[in-house]
Amino acid sequence: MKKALFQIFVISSIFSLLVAPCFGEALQDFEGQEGTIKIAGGTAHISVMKEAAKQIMTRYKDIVVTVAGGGSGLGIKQVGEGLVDIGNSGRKPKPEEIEKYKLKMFKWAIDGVGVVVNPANKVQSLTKNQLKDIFSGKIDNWSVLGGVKHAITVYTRDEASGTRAVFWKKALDKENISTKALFVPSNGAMKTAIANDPYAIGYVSVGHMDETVAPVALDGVTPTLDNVKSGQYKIARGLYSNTKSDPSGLTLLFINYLFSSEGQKIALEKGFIPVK
Amino acid sequence: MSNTKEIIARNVFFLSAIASAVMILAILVLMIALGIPLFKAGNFLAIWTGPWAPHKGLYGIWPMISGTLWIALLATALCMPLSLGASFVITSLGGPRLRRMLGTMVRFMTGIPTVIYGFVGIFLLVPLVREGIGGPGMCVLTAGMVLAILISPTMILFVTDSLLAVDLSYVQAAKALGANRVQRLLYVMVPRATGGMAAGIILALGRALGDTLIALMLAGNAIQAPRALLEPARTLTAHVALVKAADFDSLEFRSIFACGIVLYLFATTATVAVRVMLRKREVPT
Amino acid sequence: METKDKIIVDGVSFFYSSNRVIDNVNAKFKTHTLTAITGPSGQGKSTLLGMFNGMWNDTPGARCTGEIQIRLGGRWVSPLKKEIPMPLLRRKVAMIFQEPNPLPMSIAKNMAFPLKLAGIRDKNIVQEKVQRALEQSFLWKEVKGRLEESALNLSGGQKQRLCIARALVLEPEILLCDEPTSSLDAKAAGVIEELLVSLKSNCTLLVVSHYMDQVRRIGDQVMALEDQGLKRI
Amino acid sequence: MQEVLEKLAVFLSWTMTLVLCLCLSIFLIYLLIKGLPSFGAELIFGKAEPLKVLLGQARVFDGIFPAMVGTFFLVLLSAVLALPVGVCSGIYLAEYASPVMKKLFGSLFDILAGIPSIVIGLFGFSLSIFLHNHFSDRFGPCLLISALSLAVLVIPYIVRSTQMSLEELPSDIRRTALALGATRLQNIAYVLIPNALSGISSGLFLAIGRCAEDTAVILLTGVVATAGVPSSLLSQYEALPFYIYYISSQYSNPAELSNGYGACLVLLGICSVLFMFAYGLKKHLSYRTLYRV
Repeated sequence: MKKALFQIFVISSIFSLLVAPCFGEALQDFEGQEGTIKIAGGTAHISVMKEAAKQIMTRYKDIVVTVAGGGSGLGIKQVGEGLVDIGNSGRKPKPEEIEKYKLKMFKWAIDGVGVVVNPANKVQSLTKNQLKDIFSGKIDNWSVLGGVKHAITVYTRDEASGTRAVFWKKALDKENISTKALFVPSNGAMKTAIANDPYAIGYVSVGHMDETVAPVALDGVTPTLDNVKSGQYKIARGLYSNTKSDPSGLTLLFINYLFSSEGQKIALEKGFIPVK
Repeated sequence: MSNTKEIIARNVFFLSAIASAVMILAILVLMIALGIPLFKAGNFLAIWTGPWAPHKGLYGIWPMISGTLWIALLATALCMPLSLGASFVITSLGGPRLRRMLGTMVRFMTGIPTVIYGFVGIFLLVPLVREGIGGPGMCVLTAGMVLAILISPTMILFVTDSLLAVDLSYVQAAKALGANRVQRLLYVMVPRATGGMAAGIILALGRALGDTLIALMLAGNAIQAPRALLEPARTLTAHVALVKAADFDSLEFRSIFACGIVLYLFATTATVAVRVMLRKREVPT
Repeated sequence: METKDKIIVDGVSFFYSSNRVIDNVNAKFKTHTLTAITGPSGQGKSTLLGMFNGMWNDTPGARCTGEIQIRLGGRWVSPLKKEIPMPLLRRKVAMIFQEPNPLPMSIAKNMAFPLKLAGIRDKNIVQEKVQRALEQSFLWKEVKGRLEESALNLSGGQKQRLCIARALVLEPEILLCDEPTSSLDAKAAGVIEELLVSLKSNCTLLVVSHYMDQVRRIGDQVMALEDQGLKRI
Repeated sequence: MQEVLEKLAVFLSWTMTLVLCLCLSIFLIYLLIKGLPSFGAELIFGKAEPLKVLLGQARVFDGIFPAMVGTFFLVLLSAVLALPVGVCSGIYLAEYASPVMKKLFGSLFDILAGIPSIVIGLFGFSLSIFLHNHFSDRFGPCLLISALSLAVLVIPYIVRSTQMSLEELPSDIRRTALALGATRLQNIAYVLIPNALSGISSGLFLAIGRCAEDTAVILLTGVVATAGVPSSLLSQYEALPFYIYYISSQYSNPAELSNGYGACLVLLGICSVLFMFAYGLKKHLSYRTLYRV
């Protein structure tokens, strides 16, 4: 058994040497490392984190990367308490959080937060005031907005969500969200919920948008990657990976990987705007 | 020599029992201890009766208590006719083969994982309710219906057992007096099994109160106290599952211990009620 | 034959919960005799037997008053006062039940079981003791070739003889028999009767039975438990 | 009038039974239709080669293998933790406890059995935070904490099944060894426990089934969406029921959703086999273990 493993090791090392040039340098830095990287927090980040984890774990069998959601609040808190190595957040950590936990922030991509509805919905453009009225419950039927005659189902996120924090501040100007709003626990869940409910409205990370949901233009500006990049679409935010004081070891390698050309490529593929 | 062994064994057994029992108290004590910052922070009463609006500093769990009661009571109400009907068929009305088949079916149902009920609920029932009845689909009604099916084996097994536990001599006596199967069931078995049947209903209610996944997946988790069946609601259990993501030191997070305490009390009340009812049954009438 | 007293029962009453089952029983049983105890059912014959080997000592709700003295190995002990650990007492005061109760294992294992409990594991000793006990109970010839078979395959009479043999393997001084033949047919019962009588040379026997003729046939002394009291007849 | 009532009762009973059967059939048929197409090696191993995965040479990213392994370890660990404590407590209650103690402990275990699993999960979560803050940074929600919490969840089942199967042994069996000079402990070890084994194991099967299906406890105590095969007791892990929950709320493409249905079938298969085993061993005892009478 051991011998077989050794052979496989030798063969795979030779193989990896041969194909090494195809991989970026950052990934190669993991060579010979072992251990676990625990990641939790922002749910917008998950697709990128999972892909990065997959790249690393496929190549290096002694490294385990665990990825959990929970929301930005949880990410900041858990990394601060030392429960995880990297805590992601879809908002900038507050100054008191940074001070309390001695956080180091790494912003590796830009993202927007956009309103989405089911693709079957005819209403795909709203003004900011209409949006506020929908979320506060003042407008509660699509027919008011020229859509079908059916009650609007508002979906929102919990307090720990960075996406909610950004949306609430920049899109709703901190106005009330109706208590009748349905709660979903992540960006992924928001997208799934909207895709399955023809009368739904919600908000999701621009990186998560795909053909299963329809983006809603806000005051005439559609939330797309390009519009976020050009600055035309204002509800934008950074995607942060935070560590407690300066990262080291595997954690540092992982952060480096996110900023490497490959990591940035993953971010782009997953629908975000790389910082580099 | 063997005497010391005996004593050691006895103590091991005793300590195991003590250890498992201490768990129960430890759970309650821990929750109260961790909930203290919340109780101290503001109006004690407001925690139980106030609204949930964390950004305004309001951490009341009344919407969740109300949501829990709505969903659990609805589920129990829907489950009762189903379970009583099935129990009657299993104990008296059905033929021997049908009884056996139904018995197997009910036992099979006890083994169906909750999360699978939730999964099928989301993709099958939610759209049906949304299109057929209206509302957001994820609501008290949907969760209540699925929960009713989930708790039905509990109620059926328990009620069936209570009916079959009725002294056979009474049933024989009624038979000799010319009572048919239905009459024996309705006038002999049911009146003598009321205690056990009530206990079964409460037990099922207890399970409904304590279930997490169905409400979390199907009730929409809105933070208002529901006022109609088609409105979304959040249960205490779902609240715990959702808010565990919050900051540990925040009062928001502490509120889940208040939920835990309420759930603990609900469950204990149900358990005690069941025991009291069963004790009543033991007394010959 | 010795005629020394083996068991002395002095003013014993037995209560279960608040019911008096046995009231003020006095009796003496002599060494190497067979005392047959009879009486209507439900009068506590089995209960009485169980008091000699402490079967009731751990039963919640059961309570004895009075005194029982048993002479074991030349020393008087009292089972009610727990002067001796119950397992030790029961190894010397063996008991046979109405229903033969071999354990679900082989004949050999059943026979060796009491020795295992007593901590005797030497194979040669075990074998020797097992064979002797089986011979004493008229069973050796029938089972010597099938010791590894399950004891549950034996006939009713054989099972009961196995149980007697199993009790004898510890060389008890007293053998308590609770209706030992009532679950058997007449022929098997006859064998058991004969066996019990033959055991007088090894132990003192107390046999509870509700068959009057059987009682007369085998008993050196016959007693009846009636109206909660024990009378000699 | 009375006759009409009787007829009505019969009619309603049959209707309700029919409704129940119908609900269950729709549920199962729907699950089968949606789940069967995804059934196969790819459901479990994704695009990786099964043999390599089993030898630990390849990792699975798009199959349910890590979740299955996680659930397996979780269940195994919980059973190992709960079994000795549960059986010992059951023995104490059946063989040693005085009637007062029996009543006292009986009520306590009934209460424990009724506590919602999320509350026990919350307990486990708080415990892990406590350990983290006061003992070692290495603690946190993890496999061990989950297994511990699940053990607390199922201990009442094992206690009850042990206690009941010992108590229902006929006095014949109970006194056989005692009359042969067995000590109490010998009687328990050599005669009572072997004879009560089927009851105890039916309780164990129920407990394992419960561990395998519970989602609320692990939700709070360390299950995550991506972790691979767990490498140690202190690592986070994946589990089947959580996978199903996760997929239900955030599948990103039809293939993932279809995997979710497949996972449902796998979990349903595992749990119903375990429960049916339990009922097969001791039907009535299992009822009472689950729902007490």
